[in-house]
Amino acid sequence: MDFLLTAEQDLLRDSITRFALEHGDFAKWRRALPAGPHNQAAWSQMAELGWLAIAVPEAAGGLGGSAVETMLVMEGLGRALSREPYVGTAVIAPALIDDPAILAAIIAGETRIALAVAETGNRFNLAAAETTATGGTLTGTKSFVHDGATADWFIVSAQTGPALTLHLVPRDAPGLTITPIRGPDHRHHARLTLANTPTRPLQGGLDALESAVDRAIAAHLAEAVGSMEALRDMTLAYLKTREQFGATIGSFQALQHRMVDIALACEEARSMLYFATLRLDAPAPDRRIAVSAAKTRIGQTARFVAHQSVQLHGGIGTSDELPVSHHLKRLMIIETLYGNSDHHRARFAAATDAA
Amino acid sequence: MDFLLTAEQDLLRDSITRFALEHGDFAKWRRALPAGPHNQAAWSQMAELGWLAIAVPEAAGGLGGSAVETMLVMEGLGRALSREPYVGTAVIAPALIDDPAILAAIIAGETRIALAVAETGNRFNLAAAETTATGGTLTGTKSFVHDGATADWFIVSAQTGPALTLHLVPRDAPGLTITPIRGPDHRHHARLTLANTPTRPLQGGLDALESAVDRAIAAHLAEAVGSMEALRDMTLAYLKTREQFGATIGSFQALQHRMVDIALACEEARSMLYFATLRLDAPAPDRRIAVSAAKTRIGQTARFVAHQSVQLHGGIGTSDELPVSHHLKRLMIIETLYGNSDHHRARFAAATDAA
Amino acid sequence: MNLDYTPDEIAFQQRMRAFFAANIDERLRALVRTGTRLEPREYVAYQQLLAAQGWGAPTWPTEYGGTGWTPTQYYIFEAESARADAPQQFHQGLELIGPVLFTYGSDAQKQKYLPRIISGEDWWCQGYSEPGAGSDLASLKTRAVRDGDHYVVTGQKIWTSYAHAASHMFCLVRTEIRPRRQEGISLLLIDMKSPGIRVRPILTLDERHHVNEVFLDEVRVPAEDLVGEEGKGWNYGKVLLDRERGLSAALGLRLGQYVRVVKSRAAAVRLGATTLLADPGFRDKLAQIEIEMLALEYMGLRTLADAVAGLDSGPRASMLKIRWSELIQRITELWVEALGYDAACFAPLDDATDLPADMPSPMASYLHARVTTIYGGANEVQRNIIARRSLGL
Amino acid sequence: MNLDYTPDEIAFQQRMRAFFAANIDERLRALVRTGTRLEPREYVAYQQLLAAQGWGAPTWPTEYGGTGWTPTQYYIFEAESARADAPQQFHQGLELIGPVLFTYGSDAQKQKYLPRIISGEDWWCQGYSEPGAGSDLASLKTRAVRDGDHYVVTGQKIWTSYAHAASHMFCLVRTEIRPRRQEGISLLLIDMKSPGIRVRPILTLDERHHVNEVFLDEVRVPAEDLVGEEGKGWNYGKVLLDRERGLSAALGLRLGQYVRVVKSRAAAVRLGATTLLADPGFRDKLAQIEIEMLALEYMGLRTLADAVAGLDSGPRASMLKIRWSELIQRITELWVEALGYDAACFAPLDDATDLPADMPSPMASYLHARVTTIYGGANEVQRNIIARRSLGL
Repeated sequence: MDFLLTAEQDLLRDSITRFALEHGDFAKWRRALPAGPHNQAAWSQMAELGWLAIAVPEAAGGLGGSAVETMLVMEGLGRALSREPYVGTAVIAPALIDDPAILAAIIAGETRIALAVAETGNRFNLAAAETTATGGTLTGTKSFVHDGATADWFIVSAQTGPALTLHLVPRDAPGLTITPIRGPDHRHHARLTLANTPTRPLQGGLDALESAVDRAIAAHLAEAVGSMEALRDMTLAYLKTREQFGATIGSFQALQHRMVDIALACEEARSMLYFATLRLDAPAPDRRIAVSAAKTRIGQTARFVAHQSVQLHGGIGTSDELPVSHHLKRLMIIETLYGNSDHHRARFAAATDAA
Repeated sequence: MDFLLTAEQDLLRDSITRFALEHGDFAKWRRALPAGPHNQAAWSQMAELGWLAIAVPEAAGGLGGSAVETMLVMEGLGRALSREPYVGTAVIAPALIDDPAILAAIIAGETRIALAVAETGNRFNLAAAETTATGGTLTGTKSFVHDGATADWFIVSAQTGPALTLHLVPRDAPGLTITPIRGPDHRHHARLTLANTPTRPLQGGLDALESAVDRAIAAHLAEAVGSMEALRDMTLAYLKTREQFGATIGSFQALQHRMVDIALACEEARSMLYFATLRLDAPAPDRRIAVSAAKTRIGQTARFVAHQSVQLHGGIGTSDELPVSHHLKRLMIIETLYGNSDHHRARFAAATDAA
Repeated sequence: MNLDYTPDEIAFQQRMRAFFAANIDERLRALVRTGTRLEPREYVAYQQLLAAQGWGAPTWPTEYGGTGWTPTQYYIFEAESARADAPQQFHQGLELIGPVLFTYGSDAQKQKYLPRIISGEDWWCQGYSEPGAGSDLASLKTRAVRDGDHYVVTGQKIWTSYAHAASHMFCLVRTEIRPRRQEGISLLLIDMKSPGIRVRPILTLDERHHVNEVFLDEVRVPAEDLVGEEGKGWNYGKVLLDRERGLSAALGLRLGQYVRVVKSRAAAVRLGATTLLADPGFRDKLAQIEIEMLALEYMGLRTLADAVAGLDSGPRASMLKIRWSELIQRITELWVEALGYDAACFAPLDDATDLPADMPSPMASYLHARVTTIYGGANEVQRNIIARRSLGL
Repeated sequence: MNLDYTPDEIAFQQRMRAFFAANIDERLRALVRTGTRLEPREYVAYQQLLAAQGWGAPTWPTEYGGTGWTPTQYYIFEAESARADAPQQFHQGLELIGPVLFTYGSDAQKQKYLPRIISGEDWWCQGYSEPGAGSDLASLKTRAVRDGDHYVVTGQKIWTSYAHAASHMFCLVRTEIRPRRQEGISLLLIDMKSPGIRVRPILTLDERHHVNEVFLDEVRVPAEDLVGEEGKGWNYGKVLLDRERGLSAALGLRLGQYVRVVKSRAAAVRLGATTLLADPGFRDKLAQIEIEMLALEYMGLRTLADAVAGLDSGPRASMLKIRWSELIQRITELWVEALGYDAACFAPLDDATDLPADMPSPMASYLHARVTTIYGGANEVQRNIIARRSLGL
């Protein structure tokens, strides 16, 4: 039992740190917002560095890496507020797609893929799709597709008789309408309408989907922890420099204790992140317990850290001109993604009671 | 709309303050514990002062007072950690009993009465009794009777066919077994077993019981507020005198803010107390909303105030030798009595949704 | 003790209820209900509507054009306004500078400025906070130097609400350096069209523009626009703060609108065969907030009763501010939670139409609510004040 | 990164599991499960059981009679002990003074005292806190004056656990008044049978007797029972604290027993046609605590891994203490809540028999848990320490 990185993982982390420094400059980030969600140079660089190949099996030309490597990448992207569609493309897609051409395109940074499972009628329940797949076509509405506005492919869940089935739909498929939406996180999400859209069925069903989504959750939790630690660091630095009443505000005990609770929340979150990440390959019941416990607790601690970071920054924390509030907004989206804390606490309880 | 006391109520409050000063000395209180729960001198004095007659109708020789007077008495008793069975005898009994002889005995301080409604199978649900009344006798078990060990009469709820009925049972009734229990509040409660115990039916049913229990709840909430404010005052005084690290501990900002939150909790609790007390005569739906909202919030704030008062006192707060922990224990019993905060939040929601 | 209004107050209540029912259109109601901040022109139109009734200044004495209402009447007015989803009046002229002017201002200032606040012709903004002077307002650095019959003002203000729409600013400036920082501060009335004023918008986290930085570069202010005495501005400022808190009895009244909107939204969210509103966990969280709002309402009523009886409310106004801000944060947070993925819909791209009807109100309201524990004296500062003034710590 | 034990560790775990299964009887399990504090004789019996296996001092080096286990082995031992509802060893001799003696003690002290700690023959209590020196331990006033080959000790200690059962006390005393209050403090080993020692019981809020006041009136202590150097006692004390926190990786392991007992109790509470455990609101609260316990467990594992790797854990030990104490308070509170009215049954009167079987464990455990955020450095002090040492505030 240890939490040490291998030499290769250490190198990966260093490279992510450099990448985040290069692309994470906040002023540059903010200037780039009107140009859309993606930074093609960054995405190509990620391909070159092999990050898009981590979760692709070696047999398909990928690195066959572990969840730990994905975690390291996502921490860096979270810290830098990256808006690249890494999880959909490089975590979910390789878990559900085995088409060598598409996997090769993922590795090369030539395609972006989004998962379309959310519907108005199912809230966070993956098993209940009202979209139907019959006679080789899909019909239904997906109410929220993360990073969906710019995806080249969609992985769509649908009901085929009693079974949940998965389907691959290209962006230009007949009968597919994409309604793009900008999130508070400045990412470009989408709603989809499918009307007799031809489908290309994928192999797995609900089990495969749930497993892929658990991997996606763990990846987003790493993003959240990166974001929380960025907030912690900038808030601590602010407490040490901002002066009021003739002293740095970090000299006031009430704020010191709040800062300690922020640091403590980050420690809890990181501990839960390791728990979830290192249990992704465990049997489904154990995986559910770990992932849902982590999703719950990281959601709660992230909320606390983000709210208190804004509060401790005071007025300036509520402006659009500092990264603080942008981390808050991204963390609120991650909190909702694939089920909020309440949803996952209930999933945890059910999995625990069944164990 | 005002929260002012009448001249008579002002006098009543003064007299309660004097009474509490006289009987509330903690060292004396603690020395008296081995002698049992009651102070006969105090009880007689309460009778002489007319407090036991407040809720008895004028027609029956009582004062026909309002819930405000009951509230004033209970605040004082709460502050002084009084263990007299005021609520069962002087609040619940006059609401459910119309026998002139018993009412006269209540006024004279010659009888003590307890309400027996709790059962193992009904948790906090007044409407669901497993005790049955058939053929003029009662059979069943009451799992907790507040102040029951020393009561002369019990008001017992039972099922008669589809209806909930109320019955008066004297202490020495055949088939009645009283198992006395000491609470952490040093009061003497009881469990009752009734085996073919002859019954003397009372007039009202579930509606009357619910109304009487709401009055009892409001009275205990007044007791709780008295107790909370006593904790607030002794904790504030302690912060101003106790020195650590070369300063009074009240000079530390984190403790100051905690103390502010204690004071704020007391303000909320008192506001809710007025809400519940002044709505006792409203139509049942409004009364339920007010009483259950107050029971919920006062339960929560009481817990906070009691826990933090112990915490701010440090080691000495955890000893049996200071009133702090005794207030905590009494407040925990009040929190449970007639339904805890969770129960009443659900009752509040149901009443609100029905309104 | 009783919770009843007098017959006169009931008649007043009915009159207000009828007024709001007749005069607030559904478009405005919907804006208020969804927590949208109004545009200046909407505030002005609403102010004119009230002024036409003679209710332009509900808390002012009649001699200055106010209603002369009792605190209870004002409370009823606010309660009926909230009940009807009517907006709140923009308060900076009415509550923050108007009362200072009728208390400390010169006759000329009263005659010139007060009527135009009531009529909505003038729009006042508050020039208090500075980049280095937030919670610690007394450390403000904007300087005003006397030059003949003018003051020459140079400095920088920040978080100035609606400075871009304002005709005037009441502004704390330093006219003298004194060892006690609260001394040497003066209160000036500044015409926003004066040369040397530059307003820079600051977007807040909800991506809206309502606060600004205001740069003052040798702005010449006539000496007759000094309020009261030079160097005594801090005291007038404190009166403002006290008065702001005096209005706090009515603070909680507006929270009910969020409960209504959260309930209706949650009732529309399907959860298998049931709805989110019927989910015990969600209902519990909402009921908890409803109960705490009742506590706030009754704390407010006690404060109101003290105001009526002329009693000191102690720290209750600061406590109301603390609890109100915490509750508005929690209810808007629950609103966002109710929406699930729809909360992520913040802005349409292209010419999208098939989007949630309430986009982006819940998320914007939630984000904007983060400000409430910071402005008007951050909650940490409120706790300091209560500890010192009321608890003697 | 991995969460797996090595094959050797798995073998060790199986050995421990078999031992606890075979050697802890149901009566003792039941006491532990219900959170009952053990009597001294029960602690001693358990210590003798472990000592007979050679496991009397699981964290000590072999040269002093310890097991020489790795931190992971110790963690496994504790985990299996908790899993089997076995008690914890009484730690004041084993963890608070033993390590000081084998680090700083004289050879004579090591030979005299260490074996008798392991065997359970000696029982040590900790003489640190005083009425005026709680969180601020450095302000202690108990004086020791050198008189020939003795120290003469006069003063008062408080909150001394099991002083009434102890054979010895390790005691911080002031041997010199110095401007820096941490200097001039010495550590003495005191025989509790010495003339001049009086022990007064203090009942705690759970109505149990385990802490005491200890009055020392000119108690003569042989100079050979001074540990290390005169005036340097504060430093040894800090080592004790550091070590106490070093054990914190295993802190959370014992909380699982409360989850098990709360679940079984709540499953027995009828709620109409269902049970309290099946009530969504109750299950949510319990699940929330279970999840936070997992966070504590994994924070502990990270601390353990750092200990194995010889890395500094930063403030994580203080954080573990904070979270552990908060969680034990919440789980015992939920236990009391589960009981409903039965929680009010605290003591039988007369010869009552028909009473809840677990009376008064839940209430007593809940009440006793209030102490955990106060002792061993109140949580407020822990936060001060983290702010200063780790965050640089």
